Amino acid sequence: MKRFFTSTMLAIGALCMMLSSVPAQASSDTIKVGAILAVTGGASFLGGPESRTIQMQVDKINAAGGIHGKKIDLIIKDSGANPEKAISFTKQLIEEEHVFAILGPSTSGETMKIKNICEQGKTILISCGAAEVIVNPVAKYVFKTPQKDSFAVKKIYNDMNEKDIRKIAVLAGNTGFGKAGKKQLLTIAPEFGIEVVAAEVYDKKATDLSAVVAKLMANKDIQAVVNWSIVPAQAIVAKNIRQAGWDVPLYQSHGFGNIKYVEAAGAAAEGIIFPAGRLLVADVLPDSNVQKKILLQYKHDYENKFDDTASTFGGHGYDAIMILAKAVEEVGADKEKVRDAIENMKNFIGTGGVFNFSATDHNGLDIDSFAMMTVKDGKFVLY
Amino acid sequence: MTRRNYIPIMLFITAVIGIQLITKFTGTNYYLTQLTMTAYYSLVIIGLCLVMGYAGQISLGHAGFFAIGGYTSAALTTCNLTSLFKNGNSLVKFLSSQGMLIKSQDLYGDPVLYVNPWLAAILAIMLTVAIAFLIGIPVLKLKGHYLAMATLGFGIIIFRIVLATEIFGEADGISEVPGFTLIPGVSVNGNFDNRIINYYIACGIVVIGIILLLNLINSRVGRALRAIHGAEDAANAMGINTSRYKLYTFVISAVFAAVAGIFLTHYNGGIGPSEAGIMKSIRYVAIVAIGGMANMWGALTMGVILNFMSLRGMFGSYDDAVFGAILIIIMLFAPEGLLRLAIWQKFFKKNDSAQ
Amino acid sequence: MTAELFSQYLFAGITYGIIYAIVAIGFNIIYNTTGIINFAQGEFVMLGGMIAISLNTIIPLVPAIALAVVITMIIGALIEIIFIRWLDNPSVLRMIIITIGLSILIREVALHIWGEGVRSLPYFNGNEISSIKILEAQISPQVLWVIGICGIMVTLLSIFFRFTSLGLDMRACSANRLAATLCGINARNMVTFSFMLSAGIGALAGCVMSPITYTQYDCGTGLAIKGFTVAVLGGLGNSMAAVAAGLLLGIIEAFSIGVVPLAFQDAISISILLIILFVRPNGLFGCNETANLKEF
Amino acid sequence: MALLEINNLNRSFGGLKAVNNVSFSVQPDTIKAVIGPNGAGKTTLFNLISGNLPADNGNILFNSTSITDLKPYQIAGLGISRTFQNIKLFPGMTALENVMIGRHVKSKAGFWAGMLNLPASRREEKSITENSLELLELLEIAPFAHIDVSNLAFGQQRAVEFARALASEPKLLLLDEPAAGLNIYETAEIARLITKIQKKGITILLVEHDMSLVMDISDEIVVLCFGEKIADDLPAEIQQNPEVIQIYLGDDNA
Repeated sequence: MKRFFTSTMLAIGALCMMLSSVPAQASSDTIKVGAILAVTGGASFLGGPESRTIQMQVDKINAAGGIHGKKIDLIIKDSGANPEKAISFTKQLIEEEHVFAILGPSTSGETMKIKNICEQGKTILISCGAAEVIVNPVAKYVFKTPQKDSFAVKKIYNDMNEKDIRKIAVLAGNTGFGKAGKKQLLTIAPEFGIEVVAAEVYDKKATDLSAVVAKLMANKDIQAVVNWSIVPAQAIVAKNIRQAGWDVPLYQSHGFGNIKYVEAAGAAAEGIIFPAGRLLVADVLPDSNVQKKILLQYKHDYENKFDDTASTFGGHGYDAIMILAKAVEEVGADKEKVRDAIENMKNFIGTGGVFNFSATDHNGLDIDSFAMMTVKDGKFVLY
Repeated sequence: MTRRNYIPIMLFITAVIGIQLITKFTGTNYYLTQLTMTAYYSLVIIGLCLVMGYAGQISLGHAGFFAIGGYTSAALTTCNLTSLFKNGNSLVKFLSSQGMLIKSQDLYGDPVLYVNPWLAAILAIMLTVAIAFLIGIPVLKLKGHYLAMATLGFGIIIFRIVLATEIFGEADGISEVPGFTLIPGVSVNGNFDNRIINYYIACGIVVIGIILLLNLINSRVGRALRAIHGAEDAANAMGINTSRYKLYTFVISAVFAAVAGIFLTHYNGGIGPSEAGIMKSIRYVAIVAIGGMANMWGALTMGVILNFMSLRGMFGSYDDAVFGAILIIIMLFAPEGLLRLAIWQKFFKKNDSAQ
Repeated sequence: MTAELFSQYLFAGITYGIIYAIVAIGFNIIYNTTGIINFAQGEFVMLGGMIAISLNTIIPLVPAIALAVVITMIIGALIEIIFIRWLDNPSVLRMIIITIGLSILIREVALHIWGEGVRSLPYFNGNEISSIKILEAQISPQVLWVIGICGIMVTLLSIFFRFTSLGLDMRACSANRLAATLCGINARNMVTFSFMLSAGIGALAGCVMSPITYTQYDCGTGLAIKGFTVAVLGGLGNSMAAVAAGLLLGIIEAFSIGVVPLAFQDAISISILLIILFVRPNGLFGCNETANLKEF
Repeated sequence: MALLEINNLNRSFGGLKAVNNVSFSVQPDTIKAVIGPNGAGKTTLFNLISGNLPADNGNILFNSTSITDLKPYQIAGLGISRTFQNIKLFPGMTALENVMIGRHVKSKAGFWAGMLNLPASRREEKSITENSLELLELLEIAPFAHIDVSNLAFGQQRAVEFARALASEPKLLLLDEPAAGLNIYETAEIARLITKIQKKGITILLVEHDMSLVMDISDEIVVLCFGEKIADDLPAEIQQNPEVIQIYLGDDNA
């Protein structure tokens, strides 16, 4: 009995404390923006750079006096890549904080869980998740900034066709990114007359993949390997392939767009071919490129502010906040108008490419947002 | 005996209603969203409390049972049987004629035909019972670190399976799970306008769960369980079939976890692999330990407070770190559970001499 | 299966296996002196790797590794002194929960210190793509370093426990703590020392494997689970058996790739563990003494 | 017809033959004692009968049915109840609850009945409580019914263990050194108690060191030495048996 009363008192006390802390109502001179990102946990290599980038851009906008005098009030929630937390946070942001829009989440799995909630709550969601299902079929309030994985696949297969590669092996990490990529690779292959003779999925925490590489290598038909992953383990694939003395062409996905992975793979990264946004090669782009200025600016800002190199992942966060800011700047802080503005936005130059949204395309990027790149002397260069 | 149980339950129900009224009058009824989710997690926790506190077994794989419930129900209610129906699949036709399938439309107006959540839930529970029996028979023969490792291993296997199986959505999990219509007009789903009824559904299930468990603890079976915890061979010599009692307790708590999984999945409209992860299992064990092993109310209270704070993102990026720290501090300074602390100190000398 | 593929699998298996074995030995050292399974063992491996990488930016490789091992040993000792030393006869369950808590805490602290990215030490010889041909298989020289250093470590440890007085004292504590205390051995210091030793071993393993596996803030958990699996497979407390069990598990994992999809690899090794636990709960090489089955 | 019949029972630990080819029987409504020096295998024998240890070979018949390969709880269910040499009560539970556990085999409410708190199980629970209180009364420890057993004195704990064993209404009661650690007054008390129990129609098999107690109350005595049976007779005869005397008093010429 005594035990029970102790617990009740404690519970009631704690709850009263929580319930009494009613959040401050949004004042009219700020725009509240929520962000649900996997800052920690299994997808922190995405959520980390994204949250830093978004915070940096918001600080920058606010320092410049905000949008039409309204400052952005950014609320970053760390979901740790847990869908249930993302769901809880979404409801919280929509109902409690009455946010204007939500940026993120970092992964496709989480985005798919909160897609319906945002539709119901009529809140703009600009996802940083990669999978195509996020915007296909199109949901009214849901947008995404990373390029479609089918474009990346097509870019790779185009290159293979040029080299007359017909039989390939596919490796993928067991994340949402790897899963979606593997599916696209398998479905699009016949269009290009390519046959996938082996497909394996490895754990995102894998530490050594020499056994699976040996298995693939034993199959003499394989003319090239495509490794679709966003996790550090993709550097291990490259290493193990080269160590085994196997000199097949190695293709990677746009998930390779972080110079840290190149550093990790070291000499083994040389010659890897992959499609990616032009952020990685910003320095060597011709001056005529429309993106060059913005890419250099972002890269410079990010690298000066944080002890970290800019990656395309952070770029997705950049695009998300900047698209929102642009729309608000155009039509003012009205949810419906801003949604329409984003849907009709044309020629927005972001880090991922040039966005041209439409009612049927809530991603807005075309296949040219990707450029084929390779690694030379430990640096990304255009292929 | 019984009256002693019902007073706290009445107080608990009063608190449940009280909180809803407070949120209503302060205009903060959005708190109910997290409280509803928390209530479902509490169901796992009180079930685990039975296993850990009363039967004296540890289970580091309870998230696995939660996932079995949630994933089975989600997979059955999201697979679209329309094409099978059109092709004249006799099983599908039969189920449909028995009212076990539900027709509706998805967001984009396409027809969907899915398994009735009731049927899905029953199948999920049956599957859980079967797996809990299968795994429980050998596992519960083990003790100490071996038991901990075996249950942890079970959790990892379930995690790996959901992460590598196509029908479970691999890393993405399962999305767009339909609501669970309990009776016409009352549905478990995450719609904003259904919040209050869902809060009461969740709390109602917890109340039922806790009544069942408290009854059990105060019954002949509960006494036998405590006897097993105290001195297993003596209990055996008194005619208690110790392995069967441990097994049944394990199965009951697995069912509690599965029920929580089923309902929370429908409420959230989806489930992801993180629900099956090791960290989740560890959290459940941690909360039971913090509340005090054989203290159902303590575990429930700590479960509500910690899960509520965690789901509201109060710890930010330090969620796991805070959890780890609480775990260590409680286990170092109050191994009997936080809520026993005051009482513990009072009887400190007595306990000391008894040991 | 060609001879080439066979030896390639074999070497992959040995690499996994020896790493698991080292983590398992770390478990065993602490288990023997205290009866505690230190679930934070994997974090020592991570700390060793991370500290060495950070130090290597200012000092050369060998001193960086040596210093990292020493620092990790100090951390190990501090953990024991702060969290474990003063507990009076804690229950197994309590210790499991405390060490799990420690593991979570260390990991989160590491995340906030080193961030979420991967890091690695440079290869000791050659670079990422250099390889040596042995028995038809192409393997990285670092694999030989891992096998060599771990092998030396195992040998030194067995000499230490068999022939040095400190080692004998520690064994006495594990056999009968009370009797050892009565013989004038300071059992508490022995426990602290076992934490240091096991932290040091973990850290060294973390350094030599870092070029192959990379080091990330959360790489410890997976290793701890595999290491514990191996320790149980070999029979808790038996370090030599752990080496055999580690190699066995590593090789089974490597060869299993030829049969089942890679995605189920972990599920398979854990299933093996469960089967062994059900059939031979004292491990593959354990004797039938039920004394090891500590109760809660 | 013997109530308990033990035929050629063997059990060894490693090379040590703890129970070596032992046979004897216990007649209904009698008190039989097993005596022997330390390490004679008395407790092992008890553990074999109650099923806590499996026998290597030989068999044990209870009421003419074999109980050799049964589990302890099954044997308890058939009507054999026991106490332990170093008292094994359930810590953290009251004296009453401990006795109620003893009533386990005489009641049947299962998991469903327990969870739903069915009227039948409530009635059962009530009768268990009453029955157990009566037993506490009988053993004169009713005042301590609601005290945690770990806070009771040694003699009281022993009485609780007795009550617990009796609660299952056994046909055969195995008492493992009931007088161990008791002073002479308490021992006399225990002796009185044992005869009282026997009068209620319960057969008793006991292991005991205290010779005066054994000689006082037993109807028959079995003597074990190094696992072997060396005598099985009436108390008066045992007192005269030269072999037994040699074991207990030692061989002066050795």
